[in-house]
Amino acid sequence: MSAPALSPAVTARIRRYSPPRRYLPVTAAVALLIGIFGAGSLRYQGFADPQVILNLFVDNAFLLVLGVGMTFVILAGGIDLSVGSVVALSTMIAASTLEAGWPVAATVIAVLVAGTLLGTLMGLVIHYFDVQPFIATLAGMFLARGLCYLISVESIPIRDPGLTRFAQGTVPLPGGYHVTPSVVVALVVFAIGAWVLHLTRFGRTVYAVGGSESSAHLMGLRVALVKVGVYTISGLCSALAGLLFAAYTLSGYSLHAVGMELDAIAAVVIGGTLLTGGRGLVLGTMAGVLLLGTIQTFISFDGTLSSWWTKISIGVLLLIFVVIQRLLTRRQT
Amino acid sequence: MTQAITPAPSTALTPPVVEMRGISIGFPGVKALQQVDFRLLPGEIHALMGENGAGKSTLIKALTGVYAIDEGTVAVAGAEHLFGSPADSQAAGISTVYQEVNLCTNLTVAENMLLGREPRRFGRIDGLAMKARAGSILDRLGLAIDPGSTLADHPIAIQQLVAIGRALDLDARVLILDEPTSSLDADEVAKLFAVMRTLRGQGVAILFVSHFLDQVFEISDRMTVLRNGKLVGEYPTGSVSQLELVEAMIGRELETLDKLEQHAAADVPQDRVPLVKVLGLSRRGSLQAVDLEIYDGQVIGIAGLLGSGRTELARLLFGADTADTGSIDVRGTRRRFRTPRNAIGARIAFSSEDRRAEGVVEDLTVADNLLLTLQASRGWLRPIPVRTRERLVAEYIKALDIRPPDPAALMRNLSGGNQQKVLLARWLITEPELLILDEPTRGIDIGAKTQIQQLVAKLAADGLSVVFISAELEEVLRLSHRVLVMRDRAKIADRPNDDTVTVAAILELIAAGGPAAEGNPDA
Amino acid sequence: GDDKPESKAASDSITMGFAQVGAESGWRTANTKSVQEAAKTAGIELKFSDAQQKQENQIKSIRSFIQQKVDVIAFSPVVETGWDTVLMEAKRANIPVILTDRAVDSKDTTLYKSFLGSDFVVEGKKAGEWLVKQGDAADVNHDGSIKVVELQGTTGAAPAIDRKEGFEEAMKANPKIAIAASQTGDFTRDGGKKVMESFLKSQKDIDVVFAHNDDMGLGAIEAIEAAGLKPGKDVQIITIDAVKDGMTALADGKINYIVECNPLLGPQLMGLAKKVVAGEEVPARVLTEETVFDQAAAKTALSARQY
Amino acid sequence: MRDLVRRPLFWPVLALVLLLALNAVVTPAFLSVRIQDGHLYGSLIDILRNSAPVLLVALGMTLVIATRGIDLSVGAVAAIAGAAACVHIAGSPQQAATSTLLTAVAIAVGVCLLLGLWNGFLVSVIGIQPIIATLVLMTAGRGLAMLITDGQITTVVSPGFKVIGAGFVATLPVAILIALAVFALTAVLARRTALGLLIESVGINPEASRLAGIRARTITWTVYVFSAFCAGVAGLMIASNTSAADANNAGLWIELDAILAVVIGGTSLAGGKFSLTGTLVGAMFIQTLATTIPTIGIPAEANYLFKAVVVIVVCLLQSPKARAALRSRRPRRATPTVRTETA
Ligand SMILES: Nc1ncnc2c1ncn2[C@@H]1O[C@H](COP(=O)(O)OP(=O)(O)OP(=O)(O)O)[C@@H](O)[C@H]1O
Ligand SMILES: Nc1ncnc2c1ncn2[C@@H]1O[C@H](COP(=O)(O)OP(=O)(O)OP(=O)(O)O)[C@@H](O)[C@H]1O
Ligand SMILES: [Mg+2]
Ligand SMILES: [Mg+2]
Repeated sequence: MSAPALSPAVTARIRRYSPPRRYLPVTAAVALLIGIFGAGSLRYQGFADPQVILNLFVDNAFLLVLGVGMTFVILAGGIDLSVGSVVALSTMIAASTLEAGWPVAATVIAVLVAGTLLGTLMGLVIHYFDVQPFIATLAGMFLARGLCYLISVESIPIRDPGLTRFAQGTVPLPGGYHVTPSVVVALVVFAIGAWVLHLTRFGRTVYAVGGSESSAHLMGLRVALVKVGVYTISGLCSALAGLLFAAYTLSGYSLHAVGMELDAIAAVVIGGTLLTGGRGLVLGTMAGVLLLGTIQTFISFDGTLSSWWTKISIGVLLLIFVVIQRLLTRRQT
Repeated sequence: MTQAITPAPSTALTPPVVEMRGISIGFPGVKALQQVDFRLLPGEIHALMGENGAGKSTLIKALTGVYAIDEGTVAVAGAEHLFGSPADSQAAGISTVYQEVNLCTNLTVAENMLLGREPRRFGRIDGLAMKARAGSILDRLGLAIDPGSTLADHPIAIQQLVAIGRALDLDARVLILDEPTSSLDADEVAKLFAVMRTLRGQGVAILFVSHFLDQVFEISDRMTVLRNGKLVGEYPTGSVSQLELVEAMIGRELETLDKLEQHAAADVPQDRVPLVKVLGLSRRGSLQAVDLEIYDGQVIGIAGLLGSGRTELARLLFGADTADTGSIDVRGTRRRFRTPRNAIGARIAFSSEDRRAEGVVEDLTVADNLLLTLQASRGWLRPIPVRTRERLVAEYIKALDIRPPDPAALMRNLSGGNQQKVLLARWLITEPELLILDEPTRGIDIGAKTQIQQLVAKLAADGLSVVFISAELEEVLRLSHRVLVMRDRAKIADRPNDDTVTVAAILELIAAGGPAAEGNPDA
Repeated sequence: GDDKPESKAASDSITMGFAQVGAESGWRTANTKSVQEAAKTAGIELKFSDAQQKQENQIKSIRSFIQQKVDVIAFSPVVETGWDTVLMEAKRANIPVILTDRAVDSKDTTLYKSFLGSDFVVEGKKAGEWLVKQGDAADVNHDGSIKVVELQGTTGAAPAIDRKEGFEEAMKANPKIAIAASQTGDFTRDGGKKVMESFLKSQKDIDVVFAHNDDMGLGAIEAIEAAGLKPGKDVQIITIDAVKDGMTALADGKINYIVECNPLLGPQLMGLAKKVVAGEEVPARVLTEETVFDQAAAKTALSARQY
Repeated sequence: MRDLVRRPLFWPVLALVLLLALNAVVTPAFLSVRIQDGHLYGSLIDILRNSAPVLLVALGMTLVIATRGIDLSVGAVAAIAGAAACVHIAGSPQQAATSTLLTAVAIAVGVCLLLGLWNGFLVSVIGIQPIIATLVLMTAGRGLAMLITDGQITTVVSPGFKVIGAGFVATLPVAILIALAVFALTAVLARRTALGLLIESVGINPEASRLAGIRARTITWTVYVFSAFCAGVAGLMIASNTSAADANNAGLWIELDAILAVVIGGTSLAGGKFSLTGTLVGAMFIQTLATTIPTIGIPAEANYLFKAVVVIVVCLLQSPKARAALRSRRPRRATPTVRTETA
């Protein structure tokens, strides 16, 4: 049953094609981001500086990587609460192995393998034993945090020249601006994530499983591969984000990244991905990460808020984002 | 047991492509299949027949690896197989459309048809090729929809066709269609049959389940009949009459179908206040202004093709969607239906065409499902007393012959037809004055269908008004006092169901003025 | 908020960026208040940012301070490690940095001008020394050994580690003293109470509670009272911080000894900042003025406490 | 025996019993309960009393989860309740007076109901995903609590207030009595009226429920209000327990414990069927676990590991699939390989 030559009706249909509604939330998030930046520039001097935007990437590279992994998981209808702890564990492994004199390459491999393994393990438990993702990954979260403490309860500095150079290096951009190598890594991860999710069969299956797991199963899709796969990817991304975080803070610490899983989840959802799965884009996650970063930038440019007003403002800004987005994407029909 | 018909001698010319022997499957409390044998030959269309709950879908799921088999063997092309999952059976060349449309409504039409087999270029999915391939499948089915549109935006009938499209795209040697025609209209069915015949010509073995006997006799070569999970027999289609087949299915004589009295159309007392009077009801993009009057005890049949706006009209009447313009008067008082609750308060009931998404509450029991609406209208503070509960549940399980007759059974474990009966009962329990039935007989076996039709007639005779929507024109005509014909989301005719109104006349009406299914007034 | 745009009209007005850890305890909010008020009095424009206990947030705000070209940056690091990169950026931008309350663990001491704060190890040591000095008076139940249970701060936090270390070091002077159990109470009253409850049941004859802060000590008091014992008498309690509630309990005889950890760093910080901006030399380590309180001292000091 | 093992609550209860047994072995006095000063005293009583806040929050959470939602804001709401009550008491001229206590409790509960209305509004009217809608309050709520207390831990001297969390009535801890009363109230509301059925229906298939005439929106809204109410009462308990409002730490991460309790009790996060008894067992289990760690002397460094292992084991034991895999290597039974969910 191969496809015959295109009939006129088919070509007409292709031409009639218009971007479906599912791009709407992302569009809304991006529009909001632009709007908020406009507002910030009007209000605070120095806010409009392109370096401020670049710093959003510099300061949130790890969150972007984390968000990409989380996007896979959420799109497939799951959730991964372990990512924050895995970031902390990764910094601990990195710092302690480097302290023990391992070469950077070996450290990187060790961290990535550990994160990926943990992710796979959770995926296996979730798929084959039917344990709810929330619980399996919550256990993963405790486990990773516990392992951190076993390695050391104190923070460990990273003094390895290789990693230090990576951390403190800059990638100059025209106009005297710069980003860090971490940003490049994050953008590469982002691009790969977008490719896999939007342009490969694996990616399509992720959406299908998120839309309806039973349908995907009955359609003969490889549900097991996808369900275990997304947690593996998320584990890998968390480990990578952990490395970036280790570079960002040049240290390993058991208490790093407490609650970062919520940031990652929030970024993904603000970016328009449905928490129930099946709908969303990686680009949205980037918009979500940048939106969260912008809130922080906003507040630190203000500089007059006391601790509690900071928290309240974060909540209020978050609210404004989601409400506006919700209103923009409310079904027209 | 004496059979009216003798099974055909099992001298098949060609070796069967699928051979199942001694299949047994049990669910907690139900023996769904007992020692069933089944053969499917290459190049034949084989109908699997049986009442609701006879075990047809279970047999299909046993064959395709959805359920593990307790006992028995499955051989495909001579080699024994035990499929662990639908993916395995697909890999062995079996392509299946399951009864409850199993697609991902969050994805596009094209994606749904090609998931797992997307055309690729340089390792990436080739979007254009995908759309083209999907488009050509849609063309084969004569479906004029955008392959890039989201599946959720299409009514259930379109979704069913898309599911069939997906199965066609698989280059399979066995094609299984579990009630593919249940929500299709005559036109769509004809197109599907044409495709099926072509495939048969190419040597594909097709397993086909349908409750429409006419369709079965039109398309199938042989048939296998199941009853209560047991094999009754295997027959060449030509060798049995419809009546004999029905008796084989239900194990007794059928109360004849055409005993329903013809309704005199003229007995509507025009001077009385109508129960429901609708003026200019419309909704942007879905329905153009419709006027309608419904009197007590009247059955209004609505005829039309796929997407003609029948469901939309019903939803507006029920407040499931809100109308942009128009008014609804119930017994002379103006009502505004913002939510279904308003309509329920006005004693209007609505049984949706999309049983799975809008009807059943899968994880609740049959009893809870039965009483849901009654409970909702009583309010949470006044639970139905246990005794009343038990009485109502027992009464309606019996009245509608719901099987298994176990109030504590989970709704998700009922066969499709029995779920439909539960939903009907859910509404009848609330004693409505107007009952809107959108495709109530979809997926219902011939015995049950008769029961439901008789029920409608009886309810109408008792003074209940009914709006009856069905893809089966014969059914509409048999039951209604008035017939409303819709096309392109507008009412095009509204006339008493007298002798001049025939299936042919309605089809003509719909056809007049160009191709009905294509037109899209606000595209 | 105050939406006056940042103006550098008066070239002599100093802008300070202050990156606080968070508002995780009463001690911390007192510290924040002190900084904010001192800035006002000293005529320094304060850009305040709250990191909510996250190092990455603190790095971000320091980076944003650099972007905003403040004159001086002060911060209490969430952790000791990992500040080199951003401090280097500050150095490149010629913005001096002052650490408050907690140190950073960096080989390059030119990255900051001064560190103003107390020494947690010393605090622990002071607590231990007092216990040693008590001698057999601390053996409340006269069984010949002094059994201590320790309520640790948040696992891995610098004050928890250092106070434990200092205490254990001082404790060695008396072999009769032994820590029988040590658990984290997360620096909170509730945590202190719950851990103490289980200590009281799993350990017999507890003589002394050493709590890493007042709040856990106050929680322990509740637990001890609920068990029908008298805090301060049947079980002795040593804590660190000297916040108002702790001092009140001390004056009431429910706590036996408190080592002060002074949060009022504001005035000292502003003084340092002015000097640093003016280019004057400042000492690399400035200790906060701190004392210790026993029950008698608490009664007199209590009326004058402002936090 | 087989039937017993198949009971949904068998494994959580068994895990709870094992945990208690472990404690009893390590600390012989663990199981002893004696009367001291006219009230019951002992580790078991402590566990019960300390589990009261989690149980309360988990009760509200159970209903929220049953409607396919989740409420992350409970910890912050608890903090606000404690803050509001303590600030009112601390600011009143007669701290110890009963009228002060009553108004304080009324204020706290009132505020919480408002916060619940707010959450419910965001979820059911605006249509924001529950996790994000409640994340807003989770973040801002602690700020509000600190705003109320001005960032300080507010200590109160009110014997009446202390009773809520740490007092005794007829030898029994008041906290337990309150939690059990709310439990009983919830159970009656859910199972003696039709509320439970309607909630489950909305959680399983919201659209079908709406078409069946259920006020899906109102129900969703109500469960968030109820959840906030429970969180508020829990917050009062937490504050009363130490006679102080700690805006930062009161109820910190209690949402995770509560969700864990709900899930261990057998309620699925996918919504629908819920079990209040399960939640009760789950809450007990979590508190016993928390008590066990210091009692058996696990070093602070390892307590997360211990928790992780226990949670994994309990969840695996509960999973029918895992049990089937453990029991035998026979081919699968004729069960659908995946649950069919409504689109
Ligand atoms: N997953 C399940 N668990 C328990 N019982 C089931 C399950 N699936 C089907 N059954 C029961 O098995 C019997 C056969 O059902 P099946 O779906 O095969 O019927 P069917 O012939 O396809 O009917 P219909 O025409 O209504 O689709 C019915 O009694 C049904 O209630
Ligand atoms: N052939 C088609 N091509 C494009 N759109 C269609 C087609 N058929 C149905 N639709 C969609 O159906 C919607 C209206 O359908 P509605 O469900 O009201 O019709 P219906 O007459 O009840 O059909 P059904 O037989 O599915 O119940 C339209 O908005 C349109 O999107
Ligand atoms: Mg079937
Ligand atoms: Mg329809």
